[in-house]
Amino acid sequence: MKQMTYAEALRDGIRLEMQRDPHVYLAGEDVGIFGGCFGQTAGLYQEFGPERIVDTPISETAIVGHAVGAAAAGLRPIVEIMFIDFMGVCMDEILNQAAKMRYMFGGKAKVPMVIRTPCGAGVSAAAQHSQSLEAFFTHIPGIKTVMPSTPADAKGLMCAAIRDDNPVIYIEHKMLLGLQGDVPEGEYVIPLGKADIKRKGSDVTIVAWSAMVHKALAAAEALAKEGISAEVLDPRTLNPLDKDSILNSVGKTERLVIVHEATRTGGFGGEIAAIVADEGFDLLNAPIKRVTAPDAPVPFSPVLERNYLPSEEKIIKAVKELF
Amino acid sequence: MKQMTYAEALRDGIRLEMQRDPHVYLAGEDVGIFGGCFGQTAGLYQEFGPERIVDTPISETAIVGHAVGAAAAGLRPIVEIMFIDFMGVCMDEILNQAAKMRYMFGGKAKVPMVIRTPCGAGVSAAAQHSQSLEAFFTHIPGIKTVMPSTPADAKGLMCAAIRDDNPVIYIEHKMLLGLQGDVPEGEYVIPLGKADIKRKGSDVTIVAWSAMVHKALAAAEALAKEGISAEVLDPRTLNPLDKDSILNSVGKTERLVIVHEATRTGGFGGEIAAIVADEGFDLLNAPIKRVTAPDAPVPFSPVLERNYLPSEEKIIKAVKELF
Amino acid sequence: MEITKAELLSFYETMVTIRTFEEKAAELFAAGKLPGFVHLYIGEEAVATGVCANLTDKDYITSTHRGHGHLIAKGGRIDLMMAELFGKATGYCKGKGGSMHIADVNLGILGANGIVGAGQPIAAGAAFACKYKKTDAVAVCFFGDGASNRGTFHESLNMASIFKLPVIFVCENNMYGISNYQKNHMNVSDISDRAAAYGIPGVTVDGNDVVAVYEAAAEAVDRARKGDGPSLIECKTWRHRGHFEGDPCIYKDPKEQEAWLKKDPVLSLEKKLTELKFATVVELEEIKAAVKEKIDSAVLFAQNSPDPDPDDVLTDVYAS
Amino acid sequence: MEITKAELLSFYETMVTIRTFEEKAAELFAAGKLPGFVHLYIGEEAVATGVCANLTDKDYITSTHRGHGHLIAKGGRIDLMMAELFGKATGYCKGKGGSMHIADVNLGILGANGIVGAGQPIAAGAAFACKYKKTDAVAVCFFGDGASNRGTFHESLNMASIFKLPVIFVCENNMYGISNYQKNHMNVSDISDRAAAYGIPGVTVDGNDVVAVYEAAAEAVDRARKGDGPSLIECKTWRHRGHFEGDPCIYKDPKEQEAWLKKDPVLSLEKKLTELKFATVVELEEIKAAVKEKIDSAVLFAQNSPDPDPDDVLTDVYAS
Ligand SMILES: Cc1ncc(C[n+]2csc(CCOP(=O)(O)OP(=O)(O)O)c2C)c(N)n1
Ligand SMILES: Cc1ncc(C[n+]2csc(CCOP(=O)(O)OP(=O)(O)O)c2C)c(N)n1
Ligand SMILES: [Mg+2]
Ligand SMILES: [Mg+2]
Repeated sequence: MKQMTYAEALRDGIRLEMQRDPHVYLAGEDVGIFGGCFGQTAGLYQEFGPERIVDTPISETAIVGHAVGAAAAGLRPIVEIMFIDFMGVCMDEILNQAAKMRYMFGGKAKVPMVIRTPCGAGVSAAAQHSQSLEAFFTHIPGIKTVMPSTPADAKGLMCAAIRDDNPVIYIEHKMLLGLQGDVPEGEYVIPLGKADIKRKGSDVTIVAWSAMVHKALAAAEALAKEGISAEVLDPRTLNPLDKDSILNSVGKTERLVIVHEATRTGGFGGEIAAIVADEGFDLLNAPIKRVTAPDAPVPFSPVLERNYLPSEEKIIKAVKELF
Repeated sequence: MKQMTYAEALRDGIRLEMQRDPHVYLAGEDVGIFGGCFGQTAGLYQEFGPERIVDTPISETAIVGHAVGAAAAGLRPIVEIMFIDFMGVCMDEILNQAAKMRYMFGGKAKVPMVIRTPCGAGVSAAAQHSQSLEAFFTHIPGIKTVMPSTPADAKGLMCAAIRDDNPVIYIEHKMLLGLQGDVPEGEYVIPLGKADIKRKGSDVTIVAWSAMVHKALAAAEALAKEGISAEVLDPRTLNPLDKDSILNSVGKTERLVIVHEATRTGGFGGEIAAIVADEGFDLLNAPIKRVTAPDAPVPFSPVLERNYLPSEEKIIKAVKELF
Repeated sequence: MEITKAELLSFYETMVTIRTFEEKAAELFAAGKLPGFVHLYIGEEAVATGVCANLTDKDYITSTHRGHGHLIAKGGRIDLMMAELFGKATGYCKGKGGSMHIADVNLGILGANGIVGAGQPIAAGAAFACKYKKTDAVAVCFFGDGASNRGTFHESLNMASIFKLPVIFVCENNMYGISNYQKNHMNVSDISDRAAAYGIPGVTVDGNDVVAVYEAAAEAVDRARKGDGPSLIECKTWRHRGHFEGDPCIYKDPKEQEAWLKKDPVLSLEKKLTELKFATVVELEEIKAAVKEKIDSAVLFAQNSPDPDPDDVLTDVYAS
Repeated sequence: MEITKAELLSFYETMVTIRTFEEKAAELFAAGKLPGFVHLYIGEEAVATGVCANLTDKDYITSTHRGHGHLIAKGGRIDLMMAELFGKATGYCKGKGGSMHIADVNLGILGANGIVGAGQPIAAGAAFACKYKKTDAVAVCFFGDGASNRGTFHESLNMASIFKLPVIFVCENNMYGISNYQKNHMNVSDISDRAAAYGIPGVTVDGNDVVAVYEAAAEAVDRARKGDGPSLIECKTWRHRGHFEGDPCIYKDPKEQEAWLKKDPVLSLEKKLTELKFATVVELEEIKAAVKEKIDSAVLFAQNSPDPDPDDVLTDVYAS
């Protein structure tokens, strides 16, 4: 174990996989000397050189599109989209090329590629640099979606994403990049599709991912003081989704609160609620609550942004409504 | 009342609004002489001329982007994207420009524009020409999403969409374009956000939209023969969503089945299920079922496509599971 | 560079194969035997043929919605193609893709594509892989005049130029994007002029002259193999039929259509072959007959093949 | 065309206003008083100033992430801008937008934009509206060298050309897209060369010479107003500071930075004004002092303004 930040941990994962497999390379805007907008790739250029750490023009369509071609032709690209907000620019390449190539070709192609991209609000970056858009990708069959919440998960899921033979969207939350934590050294791979119980509890299940895991944990801590024992379940990957762990937890607690930073309507919380309202209906003892951002773009002013984001208080309030 | 096809009806809506307001124009690929890939715009070029019926290059990004600028500068563009599958190409213009301009500018801009686009499978058009992608748009605050199921609705909602001061995605199902029905003549505007009960019933609520309304109606007919009275509720617009009508219906029937053609995970059915599992939890007497396409791209072969799509039989089966 | 008799005859066979395949597809579609959309390549055979004659199985191509010709020229198997048009389990894509998505990755065919312009960055990426792996393989991207107005064109040519990728962008300028005449969708008459915006060579050739296409492609492929980067080749040509089968083509000037029909690339090559005495009319007929037999047996293969298992809908979404 | 004393002095005042606004923003950001990202325009003032001097309130502009200069030159109110940088309720966007989204639709300012290259089609659309309504208004699109590699550039210039839209594409080539040097992100040295791909005029000017910019823009605006369609103007310039405040700029060659600092557009104009005897050093100091006062009072206004009501989060999502 070693203390690392989340950014260091995901970089450690990239570095190890690049050392292990010469077909892995990283391309994106300002990933080289500049080291990425939040320093995520700092030092990699020095270690691997310009052939494997590739600065691209501002051409997201070509960045993702080229990765599809390179992957189909035998490489394992990692590409960075500087902010998840820009994924709309290259959405066709994700939706119609990366995701569907294998299926359309009758299983006769492999598209192993990772798109790394930071999400999330909290730094007054306003409406076009703060979004949480994971729900777009979970609605695209053929794509996997990974959202780590801790440094250890960031590393283990990065290694798994790079080794996966499918297109994987790896979403790193910008407010977590500086988070410190214990990270296993050397090879460390967390299989995609395994949830992690971040805190055990018996009265209510809180499903949360990415930065929201930490708000859920804080809420659980506060709730414990009031005698409510909350289990915090982090799915870690939304696709594949560890449905069984969620249903098991709800089977125990009989209550479910889902927390995500994305806007409410059409967020992935709806999918989880729908699964439980179908397959776990008989387990439930209370309505399913969602704590999310409201249906509005992310505002700039810190005063507004604070009110916009899900908070410990909002989670506590939602949990209490179930008792 | 006049008998018209769905395509004629939506065109009638466009024509009336263009006659009424000189600021309304239509732009897109092959919308002029060619009359649109499915003939939706046939004749408009002859009536309104090249200044108002504008053939564009194959440049979806510029088509939608230009509409944002034209709308902000006082026009009311209708643009066609030839297949909804191509919306990924212009997603940034929808997600970050059209949807957010008003909010980011503190309410000081108006972006009245309609993006018309056909969705849906059923003609062996395969993975890149058959999708149902409404869930992308319902997850974008600032956008409205309209999905008519009948000729009359196609007209009334088209007029409402054009008159709306916000960006509206108007999704026309390609299997419905030839559907005949009674359509009110002259001015006819259906307010966005009002569901329509397409069939009254008392034992189960089936929420379905677009082409699925007709499969739901067929299923309801068959179920009636077996003594199950199904109410078929067509929300008609997914955003704004007529939540109250859904909750009222479920309050009456105590059972809910949601049917959509989009792939299951992350589809808008999840949102409806989540709303009911929260606000209507106490009304429910059974799990909430979804009948949807599976999590796969749309296959080409008719044999596969038939098995891929939700059907009357699958709806009947889902309903029966609730009794 | 002198084209040999053997080469010319092989071009001819390829072009006739494409032509016959497409005529058969038209016939089958009209008879209601093929599901979905069908976009035919008739009239443009010289482009795919002349370009692909420079490629080996190690090289890549990306194709378009109008892809049958590219696939045949790159060595695709016509029985598997025909079965795919029918949506059969034995088809290239097991019936999942259809006409617009046929691929053979082992032959370097990265697929027909239903999204106009989508092949451009994919070809750049395949070329990136060729270069990264230090092979001398190249990638060819086929696309239309209409596609040259998409943002992907700009981003891909720029990226290919910057990275000196071994990729050849082949614009099949048939003067229409569906109903939109070139003059109405761009203000340049030679699309090859757009190469200058990326600092790469651009050339325009008669796309109905297979030798002209072959020679221009040879130069560009050679350049790419040597590590000198990408090129743009514009091939001026004409589609004889509607945009898709069923399109009555009301937007086309019949006089222009007539003039172009006279420039039919297959007939021109026949003329050349007989003039050069590389083949007699009878020999050409023999080639055509042999091709026809191959196509007919591909149709038989397709028709006798089973439909996919309906439950196969759920396989091949992910690699495991 | 002879530039008058009054015009030159007005250019000077605008440029000094931009410079002073930006220096104040840098200071406030360093002091932790401004939330979010701040991208400064220092060194590029001559571009916005020279271009916008040709526009009226009826004309439109689209701006970028580096937008303060464009907004000021187009007549934006600095008090409302400054309040927006602070995220206050009195700001242009009521605190919802911040530096990257300031707009004033009534002045034809269709917003700064956080998406590189997104303004290009929007400007084409505004120009479409100008033409559709048969006014003689025009639209100007400001964007960077980096943005000229985006697909939006290609699609917008092509569309503008086809439709003969009254739009002027102004490329502010400061030789970097964040850390990516122009030579590494494109293989042409003059971005104006890309105009030929669309059959429209393209010209390169010294972007640090406000008169050169003014004159090139005057010609393009005139052309657009007359109905002769779009133009591309490349203005070569340099950003003095990091990409955003806080960027240590390790990727820049200090010698090149030094050389460009000598070509400071504000200093050059001062020199010209004094050489032409249009103003004395003292008079220029007076202008600067007056500007400084205006900026200071804008800061005071901003600082004394209330924060937005937290519940305002939910307003302005839809027009009703
Ligand atoms: C992004 C996108 N936009 C529009 C279409 C619809 N469409 C299919 S083919 C076509 C015309 C393409 O023209 P061109 O590139 O010249 O190729 P051609 O058909 O002439 O071979 C269009 C508009 C599409 N498939 N993809
Ligand atoms: C589509 C998109 N890609 C990437 C970014 C991140 N980004 C912001 S500014 C910038 C550089 C822009 O360079 P240029 O267009 O030359 O403008 P400059 O900053 O030099 O004024 C980048 C890459 C973005 N905002 N939008
Ligand atoms: Mg064409
Ligand atoms: Mg720049």
